[in-house]
Amino acid sequence: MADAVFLALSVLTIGSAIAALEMRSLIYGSIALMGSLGGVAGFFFLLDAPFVALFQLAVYVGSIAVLILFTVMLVRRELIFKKIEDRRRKMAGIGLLLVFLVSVGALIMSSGIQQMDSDSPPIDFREIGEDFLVYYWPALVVMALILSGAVTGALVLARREVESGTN
Amino acid sequence: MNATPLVILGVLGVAGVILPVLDVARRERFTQAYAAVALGALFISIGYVGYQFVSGMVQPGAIFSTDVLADDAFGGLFAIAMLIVAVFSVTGSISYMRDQKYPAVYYSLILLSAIGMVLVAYSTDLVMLFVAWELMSIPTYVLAGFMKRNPISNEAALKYFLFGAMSSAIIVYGISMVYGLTGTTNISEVIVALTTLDASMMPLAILAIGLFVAGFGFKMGLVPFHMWLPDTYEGAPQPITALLAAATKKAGFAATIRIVVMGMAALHLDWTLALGIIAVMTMTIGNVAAIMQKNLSRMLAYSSIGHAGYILIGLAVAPHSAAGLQGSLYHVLNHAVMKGAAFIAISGVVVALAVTHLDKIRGLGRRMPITALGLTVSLLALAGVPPLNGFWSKLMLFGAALESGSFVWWGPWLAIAAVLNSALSLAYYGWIMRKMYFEGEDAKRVKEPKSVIAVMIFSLLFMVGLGVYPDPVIQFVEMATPTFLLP
Amino acid sequence: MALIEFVLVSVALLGIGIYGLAVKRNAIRMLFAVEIIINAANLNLVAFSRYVDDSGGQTLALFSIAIAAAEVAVGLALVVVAYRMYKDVDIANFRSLRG
Amino acid sequence: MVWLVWILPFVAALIMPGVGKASKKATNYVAVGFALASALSAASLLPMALAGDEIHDQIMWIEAIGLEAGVLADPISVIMANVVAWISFLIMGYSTGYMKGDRDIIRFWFWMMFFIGSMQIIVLSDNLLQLFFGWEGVGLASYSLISFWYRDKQKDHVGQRGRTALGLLDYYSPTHAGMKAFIMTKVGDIMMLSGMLLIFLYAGTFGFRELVETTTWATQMDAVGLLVPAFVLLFGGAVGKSAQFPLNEWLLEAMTGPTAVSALIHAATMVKAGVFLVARIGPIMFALGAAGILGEQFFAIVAWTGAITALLLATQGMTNPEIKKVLAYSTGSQIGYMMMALGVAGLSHQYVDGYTAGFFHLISHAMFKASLFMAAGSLLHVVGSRFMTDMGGLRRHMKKTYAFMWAAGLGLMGAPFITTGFWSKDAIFAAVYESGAEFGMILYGIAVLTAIITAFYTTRMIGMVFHGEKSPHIQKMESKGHHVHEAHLSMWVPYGILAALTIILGVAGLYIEGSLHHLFEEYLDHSFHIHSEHGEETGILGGLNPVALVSSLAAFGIGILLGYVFYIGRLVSPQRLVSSNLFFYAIHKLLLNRWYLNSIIYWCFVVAPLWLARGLFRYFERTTIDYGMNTGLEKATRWGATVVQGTQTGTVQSYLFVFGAGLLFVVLMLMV
Amino acid sequence: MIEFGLLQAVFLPLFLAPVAYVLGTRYGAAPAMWFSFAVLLYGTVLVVLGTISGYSEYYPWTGEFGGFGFSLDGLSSPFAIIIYVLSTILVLYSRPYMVHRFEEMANGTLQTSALNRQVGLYFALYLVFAMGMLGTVLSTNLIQFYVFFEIMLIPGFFLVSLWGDGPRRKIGLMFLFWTHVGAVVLLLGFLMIGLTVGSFDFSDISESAIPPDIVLLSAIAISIGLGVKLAVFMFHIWLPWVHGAAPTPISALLSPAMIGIGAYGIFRLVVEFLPNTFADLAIWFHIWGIVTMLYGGAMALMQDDIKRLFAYSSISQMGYLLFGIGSLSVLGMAGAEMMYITHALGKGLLFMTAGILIVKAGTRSISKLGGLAGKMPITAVCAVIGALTIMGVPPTSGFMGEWILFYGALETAISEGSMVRAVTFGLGLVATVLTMSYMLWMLKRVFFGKTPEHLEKVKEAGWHMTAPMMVLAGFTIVLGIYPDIFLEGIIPYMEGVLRI
Repeated sequence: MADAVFLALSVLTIGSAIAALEMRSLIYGSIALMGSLGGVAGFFFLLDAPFVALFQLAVYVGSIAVLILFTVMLVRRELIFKKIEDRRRKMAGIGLLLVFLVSVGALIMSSGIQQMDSDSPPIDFREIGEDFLVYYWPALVVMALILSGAVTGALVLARREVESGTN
Repeated sequence: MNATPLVILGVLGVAGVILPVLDVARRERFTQAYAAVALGALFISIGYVGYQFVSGMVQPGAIFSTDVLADDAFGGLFAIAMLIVAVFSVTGSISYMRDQKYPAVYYSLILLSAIGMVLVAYSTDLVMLFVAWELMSIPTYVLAGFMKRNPISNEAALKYFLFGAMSSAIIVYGISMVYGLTGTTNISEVIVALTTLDASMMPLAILAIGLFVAGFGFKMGLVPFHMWLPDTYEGAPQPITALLAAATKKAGFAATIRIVVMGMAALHLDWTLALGIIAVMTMTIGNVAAIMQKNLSRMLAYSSIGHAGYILIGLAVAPHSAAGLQGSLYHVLNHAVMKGAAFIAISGVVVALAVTHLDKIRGLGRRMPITALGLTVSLLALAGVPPLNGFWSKLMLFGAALESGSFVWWGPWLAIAAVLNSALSLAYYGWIMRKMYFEGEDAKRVKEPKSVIAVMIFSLLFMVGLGVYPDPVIQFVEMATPTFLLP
Repeated sequence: MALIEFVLVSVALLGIGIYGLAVKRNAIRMLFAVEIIINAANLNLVAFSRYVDDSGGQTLALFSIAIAAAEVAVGLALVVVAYRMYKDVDIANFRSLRG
Repeated sequence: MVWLVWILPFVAALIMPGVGKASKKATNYVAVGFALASALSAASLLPMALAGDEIHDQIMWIEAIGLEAGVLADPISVIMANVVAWISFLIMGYSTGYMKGDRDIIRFWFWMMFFIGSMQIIVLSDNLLQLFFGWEGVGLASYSLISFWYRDKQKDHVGQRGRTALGLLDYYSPTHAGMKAFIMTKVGDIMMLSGMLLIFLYAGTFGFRELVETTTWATQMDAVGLLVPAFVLLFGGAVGKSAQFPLNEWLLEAMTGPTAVSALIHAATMVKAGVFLVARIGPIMFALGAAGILGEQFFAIVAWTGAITALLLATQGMTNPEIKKVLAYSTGSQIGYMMMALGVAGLSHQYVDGYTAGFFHLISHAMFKASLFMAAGSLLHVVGSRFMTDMGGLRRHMKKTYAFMWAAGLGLMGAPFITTGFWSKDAIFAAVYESGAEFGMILYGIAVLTAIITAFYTTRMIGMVFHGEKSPHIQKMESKGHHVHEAHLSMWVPYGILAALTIILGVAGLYIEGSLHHLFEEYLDHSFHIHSEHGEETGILGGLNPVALVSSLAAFGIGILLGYVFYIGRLVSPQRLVSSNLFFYAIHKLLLNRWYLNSIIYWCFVVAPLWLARGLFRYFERTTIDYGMNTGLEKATRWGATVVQGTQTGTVQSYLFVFGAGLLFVVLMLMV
Repeated sequence: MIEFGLLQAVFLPLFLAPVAYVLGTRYGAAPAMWFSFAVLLYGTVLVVLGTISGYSEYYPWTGEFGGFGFSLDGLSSPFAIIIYVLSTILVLYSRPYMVHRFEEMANGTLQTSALNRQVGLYFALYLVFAMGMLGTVLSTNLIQFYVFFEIMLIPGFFLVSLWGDGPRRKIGLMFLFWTHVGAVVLLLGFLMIGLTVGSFDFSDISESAIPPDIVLLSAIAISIGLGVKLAVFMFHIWLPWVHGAAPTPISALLSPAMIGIGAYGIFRLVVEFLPNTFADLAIWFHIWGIVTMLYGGAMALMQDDIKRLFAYSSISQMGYLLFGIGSLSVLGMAGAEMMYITHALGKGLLFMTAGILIVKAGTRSISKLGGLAGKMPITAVCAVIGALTIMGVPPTSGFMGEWILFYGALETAISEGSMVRAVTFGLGLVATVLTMSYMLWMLKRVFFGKTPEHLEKVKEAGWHMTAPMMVLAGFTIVLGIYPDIFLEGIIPYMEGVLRI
């Protein structure tokens, strides 16, 4: 059962990741990306991390992907459906991909990770909360700064200038 | 006790958050005030770090605490270097940003980025390090593209962003590997766990190290992860380039030393040759590419790559020579000031003359004497000409490479390559000087931005003063250098 | 399900992401690729977190997701700016900086 | 007093610019006065020296190496010093007339005094190093004086314009000549220097007296076979300075200098220095024979060099049309005689014979050659040309000069019984004949042959100048209103004195030679412990070797007869003789072209090295060094930069591709 | 001895350089010149006094690399004295030459203020340059040595690039680049020694034993590094250009004083500190020296530019120095040092001559000169004395250097029974003839012969230019007659170095 789900999720995630990159239309591409991100969320469920999974769904699928979608819709139509590719570059990219997969795959397969397994109970998400507040609290503060900085920065950048600047 | 990073976090964080708020609150634009606030915060931070050092409350070397942050001399050294550069950047921006929009956000982002850098150096936990890394990076993406109407700036920012995003993902990937192998994210625990790592897990550990090298190497500008760097440095506003070249790059080294070098040592890997090869590649490509550049920023960007190579020498020979890491840290500090000063000088040129092309800075020595002098001295310092500060750190690095010759055959070759590169670099630095002083004899003097002059004077004092009498800094560096006594 | 299966999926995603970044010319599609890589890393983290039985992995995954959001925001802003200037998002045309 | 002899000329030289600034005329008095003072102080040493005593005075010089400077006034040096000083004094007097009105008179006096001072250093120095100072000083002064007329006017050149030998112009400007003289003598000098250094290496001293005190150094040097080479190298210096074969060629071009300078060079200083050096070191070498170290090779080399030079230059003197060059050839030839005498002295058991002969010839030669040169200078002054073909028939106009020239010329020819030249030459013949050396007879033959030639060319010179018809040149001059007349008093008096002395001393020649012989015998015995076998020579003519006497007389007779036939009596036209016969033509051309020696030297040591240097410069320095290492390196770096820049395409995809590949690369590198 | 005497001698010029600049800018050439002259004169006096009392000073500096100090011993004091004497008198010479040069560069449209600014800058750079050279030879620490070694480079670069002739900017860069390459290679050698010994102080290094493999490598690195400075054969790439292009007072300082510092370095660093290796390497120095001698001389024969001729002559003379060093005997090495002194005097004179020709005759091409002896007698006399010094003709100091040098070479050749050394000795003598040839030929072409028409109006230079020459000319003759002034110190030192 779980294996079948895993298989399905794998196909969904990887397939839609490829689709996101390769589909002609950017809109469909972003939808495919959502699928891929959702698939990862599914993996999280499989891994007994519902908190992260929900966070993933909320933040990624819910906001990021939608943000992307809106951005896509901002740009001109012909851009959305235009897909310019450089064949040589694509071949080189596929080559790189294959080499990467083969070598890193072999690396991983040859390592002792194959024997790693766990039968411990899933982690309670309250532990995560405790981590955040006790151990990682400076990181949390920093996180907040990142978000504020990113938001102000993105706002400043994206804001349309009414009057013409001096630059 | 980890008071210092937290104080910095607090001071700069508050200032960084308040600035945009102030901007909203005050309708009239008063750029200098924002800069003053930012400078104030930075000075307080520097003062605090310095005070901690002077009062001896800092633990020497790089320590490994069970907390996410450690208050050690290693971090302190980087903090000082980075904060100085941040001060340069802010000061240099005063004139640069005079007619630009959103100065408050601009300064706030510099402050936030500064926090990130400092915390990267202080981090003793991978998660903290990653988060700090991102705090450092994300504002700089914005800053690099801050000149919204300038396509160059935007292009630079986009390239930077794409690389940055990719490398931060790769860093996370690397962290995940390490975490998977050790079950912890605290660096000290990671290292302890790595020392007893099962042999079958070795490939994964290597993969993780490789990912870290790539991820951090992007920031450091190591070949082959350097390709964004010239483009971004050229396109970004020069004060930001100063920040990128002189500070964020150093954060990469801080992270590498804390994680990669320690981790590699823990893994008993023979990693030195790999780093040595990267070092030679980096400095050679950086210096060779710099030779024919026509754009001042771009030339210095390549030189920056070259310098990353020098610093990496220290890392490469770290296990064999005590002077290696010392030299690296020393060069980090020096390079921060030298490159920072150089880019701020260029920003002054841009403000006053709006040019960066080499052919157009003819006669700069007459047009902007102080800026030109500052640039000249910093170039000479970069070239390692005594008695400027750059000489001493290069000396230690080359010495370390030679010293390692008794353990590894390639040590002297590393030194020779470095030395020849160093000589080669003088060719293009000399080219800049030639353009500034020996051409355009009839140039007339123009007004130089006061803020740039201030930076120039400070850096001149720093470079010459600590070049003539380097002992305090050497002692400082010795204190800050981590040892290989693993926890 | 062994850990390795998750790791392999993650590696595959990582590879696809790198491929996307190295091949695609559309800035937005490159953002997709970045997201895919981050997700690969997150998957890895959570999987390891499950198998080493520690909460740290999940914590980092959460941080990572949040940061990805911030990054994407900035990235999209940059793309928008670029689009305004060039009326185009083909990044291969952004090559005035080179040499 | 001894020091004064050489210090005074230097003082004069040093004050000369100052005096000259005050008054140009005063320089004449200063020069002559100081020369006289120097001569007087030299003369004051004579009684001491003739009594066989010596003064050896030393002061510390280079303390770091332990070298002392000093003067050594022994008989030989005192006599030499007197010859130099007095002849110089006369030449200085002559110069006041000869150089009258020259705008560079100060420079002239400066170098003349410097010349004399340097020569006196050579003569009076007690060690080789100090001698070398004088040695080089002489070279320097000769350089400056030969190229005195540095403006290279055409009248100051020597040689026939446009004539070439082996493709090289035989026409030299004063500056060229000076350079040639300096460099050629320098070749000798460095040989001498290395000889000196070799001796110093073993002996630890440069001092002449110190070298005689012990023989251990010589034994050591002999053991490694360096003794003779060292002395030969020393002799190399003499070869250079005295213009011996093969370094003889500079002497001819040295004729570009003012004639007073030529006189000084040929009679008193410079070329005599070489002879003096051999006289200085010869006894040292010979004395080593007592310690069982034989230096016969050295003496043989000296003798043969002298002989070859004597013949070589004498033959060339027969054909040259320039009066000063003829005299120059004659000088070289006569110096060859002296060398030969000093050489064969060492080959025989009776060292003192040859020694005396050589030295005596030096003295007599100094007198008549100075006289001849000064007379020739007067002729030049009067005629305004250095070519004998431009003179002719002058005997009626310049009676005094004619007479003096004959007197001195007879001295050169060795006119029997009445000239010093006869006695000294005869002594040389005798020494060569009696030496009993291997090939001694060949040497003797050369000597006699040379004597014939000498007599011939001297007659030829006088005949061409004073006899026969006036040349077109003089006729032209006279038609322009110039009148050929006797030279000024200040000029003819000095050479008159010397010509007279040649005859006067010649009459008493045998006695002088005898006392000189006696003096040197004692001197060599006393200073070098060289004993000579006493015996037969008692009567007036008893001391003379009959064979030598006869051959000497015969040589004089044949030579002067031939000369008379061709040039005084003008019975046979020499031109016709030469063009009549291919053999004579070839010989004439060979001699006129100086046996092609000069050309060969130029080809080998001037043209070829210059060619080589040019080749190196063009094809190595310009290409490999300049282009290869500057431009080439620059280009290579630029090329590298272009390549690296080429990778920086500006396309971010490529960058990211490289990033990915780099990631793999790093991982794999770490794995290995 | 005045307290901190050498410290003052070295650093006063540096600290007073801005004053010279201000004086020049505000008040014109004369005050700046006299000020620089006074500063350097004071330094010279201090150095001379220090030499008499055999003086040294030490100050704390860095922990890692040791202290710094200044020391005058038999080796360094002749160098120091010559450097400062030359620097001092060339100040006087500089003024007319440089004013001429400034005017020439401005095509006669030079305003007084611009002139003054350049004058000020010139003297400031000049002082730093002089100070760098002195500091190098007085150093007592490897790193300090290197620091000063580089310091003299920077003002040199500016001086050449600002006021040189021809493609001066390019040549300035070439100068900077090549000498820097040499310097960094040198630095490698220093580091090897210093790290092995654990100290960079001369006193420590001379007392410690260093492993032979390191010694060999570092000796080679140091020799190559200094070889570039000395401009020995194959490393002379930069010298003809730089000496040809530099403003003549600087050429007159570069060529005699600066490049010879390479020889000082070899003495101090290789001969003194690595004696055993040096003994092995000496023959190569010897051969290298002879090749340089001959090559430089041959190239000098081919030059038409008078300054380039002197430049090649300098290369050849540096060959003599190396030759002497390679002779591995007391007198040979003493001769080499003596050659430095005499070359400094002689070449200084010759370069000043070239400067006068440039200023007065307006050309530096030998083929355009001729017959100037009568027009400028003092210059001609000084040039001849300079040439004689280079040729090694007594009574100039050249002879005193040369015979000692060759004696040393001969001594070693004989005592080792080495055929190679004997041959090099012979070739060395040939080189002296070569030297003589190109010098005399140069004199002939410049000062003798016919005067071209365009030179009819040439006049003797003013006393600013001739007086320094006369001083040097007097010096060389005094030294030629009484060399003990320097030999007294040099020979005991060399004996000490070779442990005889």
